[in-house]
Amino acid sequence: MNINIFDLLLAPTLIFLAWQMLRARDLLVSIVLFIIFGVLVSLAWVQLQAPDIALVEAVIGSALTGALFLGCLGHMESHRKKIVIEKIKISKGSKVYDCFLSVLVISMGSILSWSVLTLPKNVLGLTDKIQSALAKSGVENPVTAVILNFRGYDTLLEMGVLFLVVVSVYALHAIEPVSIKIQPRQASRVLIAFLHILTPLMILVAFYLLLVGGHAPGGAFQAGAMLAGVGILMLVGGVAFSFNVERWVLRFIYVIGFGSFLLIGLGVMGGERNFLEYPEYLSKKLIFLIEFLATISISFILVTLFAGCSGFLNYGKSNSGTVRGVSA
Amino acid sequence: MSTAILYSITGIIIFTVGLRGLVIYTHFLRKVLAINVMGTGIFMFLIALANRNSNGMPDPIPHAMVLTGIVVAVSATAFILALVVRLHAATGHTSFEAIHNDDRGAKL
Amino acid sequence: MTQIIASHASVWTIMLPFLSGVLCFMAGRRIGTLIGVVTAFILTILTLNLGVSVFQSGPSRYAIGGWSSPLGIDIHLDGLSVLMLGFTAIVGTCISMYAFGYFKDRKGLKKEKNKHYAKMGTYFWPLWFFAWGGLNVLFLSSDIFNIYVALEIVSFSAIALVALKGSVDALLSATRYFFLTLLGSLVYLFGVGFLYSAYGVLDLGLLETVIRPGMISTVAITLMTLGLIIKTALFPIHFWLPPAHANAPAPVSAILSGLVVMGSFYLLVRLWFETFTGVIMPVAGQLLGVLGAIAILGGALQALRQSRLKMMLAYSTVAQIGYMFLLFPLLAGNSIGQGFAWGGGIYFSISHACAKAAAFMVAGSIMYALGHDRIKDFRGLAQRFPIGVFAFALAGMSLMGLPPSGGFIGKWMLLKAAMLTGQWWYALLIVAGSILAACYIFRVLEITLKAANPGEKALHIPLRMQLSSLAMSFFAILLGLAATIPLEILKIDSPVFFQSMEGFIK
Amino acid sequence: MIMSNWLPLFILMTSFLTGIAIFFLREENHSTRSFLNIFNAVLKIFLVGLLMWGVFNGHVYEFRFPLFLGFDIVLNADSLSLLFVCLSAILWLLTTIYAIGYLKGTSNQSRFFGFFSLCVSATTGIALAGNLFTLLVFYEFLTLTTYPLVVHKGTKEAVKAGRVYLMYTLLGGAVLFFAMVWLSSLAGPADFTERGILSSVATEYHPQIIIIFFLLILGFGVKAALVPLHGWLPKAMVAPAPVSALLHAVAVVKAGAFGIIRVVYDLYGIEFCQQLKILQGLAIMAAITIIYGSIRALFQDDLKRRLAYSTVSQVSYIILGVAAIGPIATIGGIVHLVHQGIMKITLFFCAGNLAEGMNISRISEMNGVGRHMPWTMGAFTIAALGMIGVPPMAGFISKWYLGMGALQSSQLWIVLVLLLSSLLNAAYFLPIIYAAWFKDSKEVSFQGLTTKWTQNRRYLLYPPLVTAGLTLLMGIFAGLPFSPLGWVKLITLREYGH
Amino acid sequence: MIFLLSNKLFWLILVFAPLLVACAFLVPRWRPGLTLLAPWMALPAFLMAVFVKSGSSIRIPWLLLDAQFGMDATAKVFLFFTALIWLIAGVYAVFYLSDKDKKSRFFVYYLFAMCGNIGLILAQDVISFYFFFALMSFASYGLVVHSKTKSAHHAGKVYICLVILGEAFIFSSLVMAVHLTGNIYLSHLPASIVGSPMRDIIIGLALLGFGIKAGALPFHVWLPLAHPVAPTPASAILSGSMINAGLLGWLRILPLGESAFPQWGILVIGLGLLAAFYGVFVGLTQSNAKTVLAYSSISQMGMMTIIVGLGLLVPDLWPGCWAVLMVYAAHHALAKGALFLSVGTAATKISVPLLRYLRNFGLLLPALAIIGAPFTSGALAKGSLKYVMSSVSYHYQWAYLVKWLISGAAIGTTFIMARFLWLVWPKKIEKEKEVSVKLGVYLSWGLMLGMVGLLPVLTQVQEFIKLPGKETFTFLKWSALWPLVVGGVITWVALTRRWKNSFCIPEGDVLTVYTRVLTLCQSAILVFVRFINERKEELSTSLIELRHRITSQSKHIDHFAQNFGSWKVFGVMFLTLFITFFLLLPFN
Repeated sequence: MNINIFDLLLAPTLIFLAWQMLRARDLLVSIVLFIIFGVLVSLAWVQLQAPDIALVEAVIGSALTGALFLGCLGHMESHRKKIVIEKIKISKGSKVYDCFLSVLVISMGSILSWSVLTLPKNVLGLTDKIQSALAKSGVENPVTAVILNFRGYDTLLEMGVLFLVVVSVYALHAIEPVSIKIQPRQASRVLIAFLHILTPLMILVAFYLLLVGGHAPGGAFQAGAMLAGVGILMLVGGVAFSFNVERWVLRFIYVIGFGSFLLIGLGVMGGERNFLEYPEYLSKKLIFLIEFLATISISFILVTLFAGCSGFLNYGKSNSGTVRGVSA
Repeated sequence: MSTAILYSITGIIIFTVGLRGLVIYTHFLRKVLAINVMGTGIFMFLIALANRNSNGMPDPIPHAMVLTGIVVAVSATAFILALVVRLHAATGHTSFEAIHNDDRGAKL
Repeated sequence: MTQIIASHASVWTIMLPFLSGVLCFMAGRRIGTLIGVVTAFILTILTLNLGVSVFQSGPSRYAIGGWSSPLGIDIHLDGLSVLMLGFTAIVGTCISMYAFGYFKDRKGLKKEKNKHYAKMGTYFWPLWFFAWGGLNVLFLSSDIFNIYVALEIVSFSAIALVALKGSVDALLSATRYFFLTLLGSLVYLFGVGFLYSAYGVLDLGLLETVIRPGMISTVAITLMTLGLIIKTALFPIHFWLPPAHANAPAPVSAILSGLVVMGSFYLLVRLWFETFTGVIMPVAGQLLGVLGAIAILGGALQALRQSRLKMMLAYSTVAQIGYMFLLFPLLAGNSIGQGFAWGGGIYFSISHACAKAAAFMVAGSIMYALGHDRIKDFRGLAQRFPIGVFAFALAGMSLMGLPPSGGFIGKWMLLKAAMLTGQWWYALLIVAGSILAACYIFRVLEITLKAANPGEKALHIPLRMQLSSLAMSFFAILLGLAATIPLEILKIDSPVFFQSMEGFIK
Repeated sequence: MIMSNWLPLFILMTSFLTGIAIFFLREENHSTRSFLNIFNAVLKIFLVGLLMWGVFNGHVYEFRFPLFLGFDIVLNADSLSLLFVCLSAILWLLTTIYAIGYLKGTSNQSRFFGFFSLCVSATTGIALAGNLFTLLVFYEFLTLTTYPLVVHKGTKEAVKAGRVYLMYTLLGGAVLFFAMVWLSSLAGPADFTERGILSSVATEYHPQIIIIFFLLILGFGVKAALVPLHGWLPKAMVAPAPVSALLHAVAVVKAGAFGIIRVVYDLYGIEFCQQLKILQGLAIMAAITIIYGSIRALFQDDLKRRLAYSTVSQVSYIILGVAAIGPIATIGGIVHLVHQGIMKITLFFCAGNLAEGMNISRISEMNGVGRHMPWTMGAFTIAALGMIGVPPMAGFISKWYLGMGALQSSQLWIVLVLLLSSLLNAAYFLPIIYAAWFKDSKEVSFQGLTTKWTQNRRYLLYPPLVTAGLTLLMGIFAGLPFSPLGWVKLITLREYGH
Repeated sequence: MIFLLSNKLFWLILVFAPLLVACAFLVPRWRPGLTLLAPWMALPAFLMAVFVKSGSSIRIPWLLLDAQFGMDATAKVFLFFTALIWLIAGVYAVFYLSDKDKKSRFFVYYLFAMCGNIGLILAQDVISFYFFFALMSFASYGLVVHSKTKSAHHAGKVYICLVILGEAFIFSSLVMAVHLTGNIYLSHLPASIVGSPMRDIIIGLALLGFGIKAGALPFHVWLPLAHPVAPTPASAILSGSMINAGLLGWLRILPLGESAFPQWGILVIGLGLLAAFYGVFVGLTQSNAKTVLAYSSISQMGMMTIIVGLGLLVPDLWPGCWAVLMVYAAHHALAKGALFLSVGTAATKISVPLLRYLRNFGLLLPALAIIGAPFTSGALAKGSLKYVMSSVSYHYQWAYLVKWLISGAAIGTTFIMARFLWLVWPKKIEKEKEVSVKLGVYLSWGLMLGMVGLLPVLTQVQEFIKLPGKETFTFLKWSALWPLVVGGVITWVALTRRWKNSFCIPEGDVLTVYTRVLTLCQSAILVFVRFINERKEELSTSLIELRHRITSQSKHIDHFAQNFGSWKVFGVMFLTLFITFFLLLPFN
C-alpha cells in the first residue's frame, strides 16, 4: 500500500500528541489529549484497513478509557482537601538525567526501527489459511472468526481477564459485590434530556454491532462497550439508576459471559471433538449466543470498573477515605 | 516507504515516548497514561505490519491480537486506577515519591 | 514432535481452576472455601494422572478448537510442562489447605479483625484459582500470544491478591508491582509482535523451525527476555518483589514466591532452550549469569539485614531467583554440562517453589500466632510452636541446599554443570550463596531455640495450617530423596542432551 | 538375600524412625519415650550384630537407592563401616541411658531425644555410606541434627556456641560439596571400593585430583577438628553432657575422621595417595593438631573444655595413623577411632556426673572428689590413663600400633610427636586424677551430693562404668579375634591386600 | 605340682591374683580380711622362683597382643628376691601401719604395684612387660604419697613426672626395637637391635627410660624425695625391688653380650662411677636416715650400672658379668630392704637387753653387707665385681683404675652406712618419743635379716649362677675388710672429733635446675598461647564487626538499595539492559 499525505500528516501528529499528552501541565488537559489521541489512532486504524480495531479503539481505547481517567481524576480531586500542585518535572538537576535517559530511549527506538527496516516486505502470514478455513468457522468476518473460533481460546481467556478484573476491583474495595449506589447529586437537566434520547439509540447501535459482528466490523466488545457507555453516562449524570437486583443475580451477570463461553467450550468437547471445537452446524448459533451473553457481561463489568475507579463503589460505611483493614 | 513501515515506526516512537514518560513522570495517572500510550504504540506496530500483504488483504491475526490487547489494556487501566484511587484515599498522595517522602523512616 | 491427540485431561486441568474460580465467586465465602479445597485435590489427581500418561506415552499436542497451529492454538504436553503443572498442583493444594485455616475466624481476635479476614477469604479463592488457571495455561500453551494473555491473568490475580490486605503497604507494593509487571507484559508483547511480523507464526514449535539469526530475532529475544526478567524480578529489576511478597497475606506470599516466579522463569527457559536455541549466543547467557550472581549475593545480604521474617524470605527469593538464572551461562559448553545446567535450573526452581511456599506458610502461622513477624521477638518459638519451626527448618534446608533436599539436588546439578563447562567461578558462587543462605536461615532458627520470654500471649494456630506447611516442607525434602521421578519426567522430550547419566570426563 | 540387602537400611531406620516418633510424643510422656529409646537402641545393636555375623560369613549387604542421574544413596556394610556402626550403636544405647537420667526434670525432652536419635542415624548413615555422595548427605544431616542439641539449653552462650558450630561445619560442608562435585565431574559418582578408584583418572587431571584431595580433607577436617579448623569444638561444650559425649566420642568428630579414612583408603586408595605424595601434608597437619590441642588443653581450667581440647588432639591420632602410610599405622589409626570413642565418652559422662552430682565444672574445684564420687572418678581415671596411653588400657594399643606404623614407613618424627603428645596428655590428665584422689578438699566444705544425683544415680553411673570397663577389656583382650583390634586388622588386610 | 606349674591358669592366677584381690577391696566389708591376705599374694611368686625351672614359658594369644610369660635365669633371680621383699615388707606393713583406712589404701596400691613388679619379671613379650612396668610405676605413686603430707605430694609429683618421662622413653625404645625384630618377644630383641642403624637411638632411649627407674644419674632425683616420705615398708619395696625393675629393663633390651659398643660401654661405666661417688657424697650431707639410704641406693645402683657398662664394652665377658650382676642385685635388694625396714625398728623401746643387742646387731648386719664386709653377700658381690674388672683390664688398661675407684666407692659406702647408723642408732631417747611396735614387725624384719645373712650361702647352692673367679676368692676373704677398716677409722675419727657437716644439699639435689627449666618452658608456651589467643580474638572481633556492619541499619546501604527502587534508576537499568542484550546477540 502506498503512502498518502494523510498518513504523512497523521503519523507525526500522533507522536506529537502522545508527547504533549504526557507533559501537559494540567492532568485534565492530558486526559482530553488522550481521548483525542485515541480518536486519531482509530483514524489510523482505518487507514490501516482495520475497521474492527478502529471501532474498538474509539469505543473502548479512547472513550471508555478516557472516561475511566476522567472519573478517577474527578474522584481524586473531589477528595483532595488541599490541592497539591503536581510536579510534572522531577526535581532540580534532573536535566542531565533527562538527557541521558532520552539518549537511551532514542537508541532503543532506533534499534527497534532499524530492525523494522530489515523485515521482509511481503509476508502473507496466515491470511490464506484463514481465508480457506473461514467457511468452516461459522462467520464471515475473518477477524471475528479468528477471535471467536480459530483463536477462541485467547478470547475466552480475555473474557476471563475482564471477569478477573471485576473480581479484583471488588476485592480491592473489600466489599461484597453489591448494587452500585449513586450518591445524591444534582443531575443536569440537559444531560437527562440528552440521555433520554441517547439511551435507546445506543442500545440499538449496540445490538446492531452485535448482530453485524458475524460478517462486518463489530462484535461483543464493541457492543458491550456501547452499552457500558450508556451506563457510565447515567452514572456520571447522576441519573437515578441502580442495579437493584439480588446479589447473586449481579454476580450471575458478571459471570455469564465468561462462564457461558467456558461451559460451551467444555460442552462441545467429547470424543473426537476438542475443546472449543464447535460442531459446524451449530457454530454460527453458538458464536452468537456467546457474543450475546458476553455483551451483557461486558457492559456490566465495564460500568462496574468505571464505578470502581471513580468512587462510585462504596467501600465501607464511611467515605472519608480512611483505610480499612489491617495496617501493617 | 510503505504505510506499514511508516506506521510501524510511528508505533515504535510512540512506544518510546510512553516509556520515557513512564520513567520520568511521577503522577500515577501520568504513569497509567504512559502505559496506555506504550500499548497503543505496540498495537500500531502490529496492525501496521499486518498490512504488508501484496493481495491487499490485511492479516486478521494481528487484528485479533490487538483486539484482545485493547481489552486487556482497558482492564488493566481500570484495575490500576482503582488501586490508585484507594491509595490516594489512604494516603492523600498520588505518586510513589510523595508517599515515600511522607513516610520517610517508616518501612515501605 | 509427536502429534497425538491427547485425552481432554489437559483441558480439564486448565479449565477446572477457572470454573471453580467462577463458582467460588458465585458461592461466597463458606461454600467457596470448600469448593476451593476440593478443586485443589481434584486438580492434583488430574495432573498426576496427566503426568503418568505423559510418562507412559510420551509428549503430545492438543489442538484447541480443532484448529491446529499455526491457525489455532495448541496445548503441548512434554516433560517440562507436566512437571511444572504437577508442582503447581502440589504446592497449590498445600497452599489451599493452608488458606482453608488461615481465613477462618480466629479465636481470640476482635470481631472487627475477623471480619476483615472473612472478606479477604471471600476474594482469595476466586483470585487464587484464576492465578492457578493462568499458570496452567502458561505451562501448557504453545502459543506465544496465548502465553501473553496467560501472563496477564497470572499478574492481575497476583496483584489483586497482594492488595487483598488493604493496608497502605500492601496497596503501595501492589501498585508498584502492577506498573512493573504491566511494563514487562507490554515489552513481551512487543517481542511477540516482532516475531510474528517476521515469521508469521506464533507457535513455539513452529517458530523453532523457522527462526533465523538476524536483527529481528535479536530484537524479539531481547524484548521478550527483558519482559520476563521484569516479571521474574531478576536483579536489577528485583525491587518490586520484596515488598509485594512480604506485605501480602501469607498464603498469597506463598503463591507469589512459590509459583508466580516459577511461571515466568519457566517461560524464559522454554524460550531460550527450545525456541531460540538456534539464535542465542552463549555470551548473552553470561549477562544473565552475571545478573544472577549479583542477585545471589545481594539478595542474601539484604535478607540478612531484614528485621522482619517475611521481608527476609522475600529477599531470599531474590537470591534464589539469581540461582535459577545461573542456568543460562552454563548453557554454553559441552552437551553433558548443558544437560546438568538445564535440569539443575529447573529442579532448583521447583524445589524453591516448595521450600519457599513452606517458609512463607510458617511465617504466616507465626504472624497468626504472635501478630507480628519481628525476628528478634521469636524467642522460644521452637518450644511453643515446634511443628512450624520444624517445617521452617526443613524448608530452610532446601533453601540452603543441604542434602537431602530439592535445593541440594538443584545446586548439585548447577555446580556440576559449572565444573563440567569449566566455569568454576559460578561453582564458587553457588557455594558462597549457600553459606549466606545458611546465615539468614539460622539467624531465625537460633532465636527460636532461645529460651522463651515468660508470659507472652499467642493465638492457637489451627492444625490445618501447621500440617499443610509441614507437608509442604516435607515435600521440599522429598524432592531430594525422590529426584529420579521428576528428572525422568524432565527427560521426556527435553530440548538438551540430557541422557548422560554419569556425566564426567574420564 | 534380597531381604538382607535391606538390613543396612533397617539399621539406619531404627534410630531415624525413633527420632521421628519421639518428636510426636508429648513432653510428659517420659516412660514411653524412654522405652522407645532404649528398645530401639537395643534393637539396633541386635541388627548390627546380625549384620556383623553376616559380613563375617562373607555376605555382601548393599542397599542402593537411585537418587538422580547416576547418583545413588548406597548403604554398604563392609568391615570398616561395621566397626563404626557397632561403635555408634553401643554408645548410643549407653548415652541414651545416661541422657534419660541426665535430663530428668528438664524441659524440651522430646525435642532433645528426637534429635538425639536422628543424630545417631546420621552417624550410622555416615558409617554405612557406600559412596562419597551418600557420605556427604549424611554428613550434612549430622550437622543439622546436632545443632539443636548444641543449643538445647537455649541460653545466650549456647546459642552463640551453636552459631560458631554452624559457621564451621557449614563452611566445611560447603567445601566438601564443592570438592565432591568437582570430583564427580572428573570421575563420576564414585563408589567406595577397596584400595580406591581414582587411580584410573588420566594423568593430566592429577593436579586437580590433588587439589580436590585437600579440599576434601578441609571439609572433613572441620568436623575432625584439625587445627586450625577446631574452633567450634571447645565452644560446643556448653551443650548438655550427653551431647558432648556423643559429639566427641561418636558422632561429629568421628564422622570427620571417618570421612578422611574413607577418602584416603576407599576413594583415592593408599597406593594412589602415595603416588601423588599427598599424605605427608596430611600427616603434618595431624601432628600439629595433636601437639597444639594438647598444649591448649593444658591451660584450661574448665573440665569440659580441657576434655574438648583433648579431643582435638586425640582425634588427629586417627588421621595421623591414616597419613603415616602402611598397614600397621592404619591399624593404629582406625582402632583409635573406637578406642578414643570409648574413652572419651567415659570422660564426658564423668564430667557430666561431676556437674550433676556436685555442681563441679572446674578442675580447681575437684580436690578430693574421688572420695565423694569414687565410682565416677574411678571410671574417669581409667579412661584418662587410657588417653595417656598407659597399658593395658585401650589407648595404649592404638599408640603402640601408631608408633610401629610410623617406624614402618620410616617416619621417626611421628614417634617423636607421639612421645611429646603422650607427655602432654599426662600433663593435663594427671593433675585431674591427682586432685580428685590425692588432694584434700578441706578448703571447700562439702555439702553433700545433689538430690538429682542420688535419684538418678543408676542412669548416670552405669554408662561410664560400662565404658570404662570396655576401655580396659579392649586393651587387655586386644588379641581376641573379635576385639576392635582384631576387626581392624581384618579391615587393614582388605585395604592393603596382603 | 608339676601339673599345676604347666597349667596356664595357674600362671595367670599367679600374676593376676593380686589384681583381683585389689579389686576386692572395693567391698568395704571384706577389707579387714583382705588386708591380712594381701602380703601373702607374693608367696606363690616366691615359690615359683624356687621351684619352677628356667626355660618354661606360656603363651596366651588372646591377652594383650599375644602375651607370653616365662621363666629364665634372670627372671628366676629377680623373682626370688623381689617376691621375697614384697612378702616380707607386706607382712611388715600389716603390723606396722596403724590406721585402718590408710592400711587398706596402702594395700590396694601395694597389690597393684606388686602385680606389676612380678608381672614384669615374668613377662616375655614387650607389651606385657611394658604393661606391668607401667602398672608398677603408677601404682607405687600411691605408696609414695601415702602419708599425704606436703612433702609427700611434692615427692609424688616429681616421681610421677619422671615415671611418665621414663614411660615415654621406654615406649619409644620398645616400639623401635619391636619394629626391628618383627615380633614382640623380649628374648629376640637384643640380637636384632645390634645390626640396625637405629640401635644407638634404641640403646640411648632404653638407658634413659629404665635409668629413671634405676635411679641412674641424672634422673635419680625422685629417689631421695620419695623414700623418706613413703611409709617404711613402702620404702623398702621401692628401694629393694622396684629400682631393680629398671635394671631388669636394661638386661631385657640392651644387646648385652651380643656385640661391643665401646662408646656406650664407657659412657655407662662413667655414669655408674659418677653415681657411685655422687650418691655417697650427697648422701653424707643428709640428715634423714631414709634419704641417706636413698642416696646409698643411687650409689649402689651406680655400681650395677658399671657392670651393665661392662657388658656393652666387652661382650665376651658378659656371662661372668651377668652372674655378678645377679648376685649384686639380689644382695643389694635384700640388704637395702632390710636397712629400710630397720628404720622402723631402730627407734623403739625394747626392755629385754638381749633382744636389744640382737636388734642392734640386726641394724648392723645389712649395713655391713652393703659395705661388703667379709662373710656377707656384699663381699661376694664386690669381690666378683673386682675380679671381673681385672679381666676387663686385659682389654682396657684403664679398668685397673676403675677397679681402684670401686674400692674407693666402697670406702664411701662405709661412710654413708656409718652416717645412717649414726642417724638411726638407738640413743638414750626421751620416753615419750619411744614407739612400741608390734611383734610382727620384728619378726618380718628378722626374716629379712635372715635372708640377708643366708644369701651368700644360697648363692653357693644355686648352681646356675656361675660367678666368675669363684675359685680365686670366697666371701670369707679377709682382704675384703680393708675398705671397711679404712672407712670405719675415718668415721670414728670424725665422730670423735665431732666433725659437723657444715652444709646440707637439699633432697633431690639437681631437681631445682629441672624445675627452673620446666618453668621456662611453661612460660614460653604461655607466651605462645597468649599470642594465638590474641590473634583469635582479633579475628573474631573483626568477624563480629563485619556481621554488625552487614546487619546494622546503615543509611548508605539502605540508600543504595532504595535507589534500585527508584524509577530513575530503573529506567536507566532497563534501557541499558536492553541495549546490552541487543549488543550481545548476533545481528545477522
